[in-house]
Amino acid sequence: MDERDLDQIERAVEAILFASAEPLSQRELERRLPEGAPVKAALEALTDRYEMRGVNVRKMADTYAFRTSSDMELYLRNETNAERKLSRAAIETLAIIAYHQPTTRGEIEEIRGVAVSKGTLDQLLSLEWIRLGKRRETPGRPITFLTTTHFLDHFGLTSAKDLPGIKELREAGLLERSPLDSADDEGQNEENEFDNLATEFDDELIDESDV
Amino acid sequence: MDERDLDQIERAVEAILFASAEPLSQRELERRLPEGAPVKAALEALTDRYEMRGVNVRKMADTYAFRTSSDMELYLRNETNAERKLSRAAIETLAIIAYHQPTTRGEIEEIRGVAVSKGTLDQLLSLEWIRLGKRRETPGRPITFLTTTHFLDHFGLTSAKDLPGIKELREAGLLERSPLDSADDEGQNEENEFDNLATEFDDELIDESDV
Amino acid sequence: MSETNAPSYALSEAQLENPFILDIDGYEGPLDLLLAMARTQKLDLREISILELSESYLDFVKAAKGLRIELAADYLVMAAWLAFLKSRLLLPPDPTEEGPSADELAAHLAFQLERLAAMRDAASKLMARDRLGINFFPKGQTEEIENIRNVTYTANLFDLLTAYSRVKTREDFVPLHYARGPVLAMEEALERMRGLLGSWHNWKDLASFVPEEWRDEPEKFRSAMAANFAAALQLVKEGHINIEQKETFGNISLAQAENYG
Repeated sequence: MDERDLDQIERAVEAILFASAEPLSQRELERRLPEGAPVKAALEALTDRYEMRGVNVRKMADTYAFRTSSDMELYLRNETNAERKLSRAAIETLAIIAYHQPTTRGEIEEIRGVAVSKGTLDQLLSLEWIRLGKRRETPGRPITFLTTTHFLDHFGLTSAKDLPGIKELREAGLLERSPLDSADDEGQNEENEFDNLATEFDDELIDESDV
Repeated sequence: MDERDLDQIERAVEAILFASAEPLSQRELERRLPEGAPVKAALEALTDRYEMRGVNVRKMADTYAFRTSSDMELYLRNETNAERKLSRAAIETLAIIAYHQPTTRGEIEEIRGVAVSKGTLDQLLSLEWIRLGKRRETPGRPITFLTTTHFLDHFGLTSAKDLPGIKELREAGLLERSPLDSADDEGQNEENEFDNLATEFDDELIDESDV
Repeated sequence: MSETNAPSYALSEAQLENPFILDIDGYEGPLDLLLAMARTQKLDLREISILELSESYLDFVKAAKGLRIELAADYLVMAAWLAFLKSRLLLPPDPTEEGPSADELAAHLAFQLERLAAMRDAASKLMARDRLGINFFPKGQTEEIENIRNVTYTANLFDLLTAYSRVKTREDFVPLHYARGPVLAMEEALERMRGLLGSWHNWKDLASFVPEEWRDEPEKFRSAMAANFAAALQLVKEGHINIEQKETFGNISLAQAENYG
């Protein structure tokens, strides 16, 4: 590879990444550069070059973007966006999707033990932190949810494998489905059964309180 | 001045300029940094550091901002090329202009027998194959159209006078290729076609007499 | 799972009086409430007693009932399920019964609680990370990255010439159009004849209706005759005139119908 060539492509990648607010993939970069340009090598060189600077090249999934270095936070308070407060339900739902992806609404409800309101998923979708995946080939063919590159970008993650504590959770078996989890398997029947149980129990309680 | 101090302030200025939505003055930078921070020196160091990069620190009036280097402009444009055949209306309009120039929209419509859409003329103008000529000193003072040098280049002509005449076109067999003329050797078809023409024309006459 | 004499977890008088305890709005469903109870029972979720937990939950629900606090259905569903589990845990296992054993059900509940706790923990770790727009930032001012779609329109000299010859060929037919021009349209003749209605009463030759300017050339005359004849037929059909031809190829005469007017 020509030394000067790489230098020029590195400068070009630098310019393109600098200009863009959105992370760009290697493929997108390649499309903007002469065919056969050493984009991967340029990205690596650039990442190294900026490692100790006030801005760094961050990798999110297969995309790259310049972001200010984390230790610069104190100088950047002025830039902080008014943050939309996320509900506890939204945060937990996001975490469940992140750690269990691809996962279904039924599984999220199973884990949280409570129905997921439509607003919660809508909020996460509109933040572009989650996206819809393929339908799962189980009864009812439920849609799955996945996190996005935006999610990785927002939380400063390179990939979903870097999620905090994910390795330990996996080793503890907490990311696996238990055979007794009922989500997506027998939704309708189960509900009826529980409804009946609840009614019975209600009657029982009323009897007791009457005594 | 402490070497490490300058380095840290340079990184901070780098991050602040990067994250800022608008160019910042030295004074504004100073306001965001610890008192007495060597902002001027940091700006100079930063300007030098980025001088040969894909992005530069540019000074505008008394403000500073990162801007992509001017020679990087071509990489910030993503061009995709597609070839498309010129529409029949466009090529006919172009041909009429070429043979009859300078000619007006009214004349083109008279020759083609249908209205010429503005889009067609706009397209030819944007291709730089035709240009606007003088207005004709007739009622309405219509603008005239001419072909351009670009047109000659594209079609490999030395001058518009080089365009073959009708006689030559006929001799070259081009006129015979016309669908309307193709029936010369097939009597029956010819008649039918003529009948259709006559009917069309009749309709036209009736329309006119209605007016 | 057989600690039948374990100290029962019950809400104290003070707790019952404290509205916070029964403020189920603070809980994200029954599993969340169970998790909160388990936490007060043991720090390590793997050591909690499901039986004890079930009793606590049932006490809680009973207390809520006593205070006439309406509980959401899912809390009651959980209470029903825990009452069922509790009875199964207390009875010796029935070998003929199918499905998961009481111990398996209890273990699953413990797993659910641990998993929920783990996800809670993960969520707070996630939110504690440096975040874009809060702790680190994208480029504040982005430059236009243009996407330009260049469509090159192609045409060669051949296209140009065929197009022109196509146009010119069409033009060549124009004289042909005019050759067909001197045709008196039936509509025109009809209109003219209508204008004459009421102005003549006796039989009149069809030829006399042909306008002056259509008489000179035989071709034009023929056309005008045909148009007038067609117009006359239309007027007959409408009942305005009568038409008569005494012999084959003889003259055709028109007379206004008697009832006209």
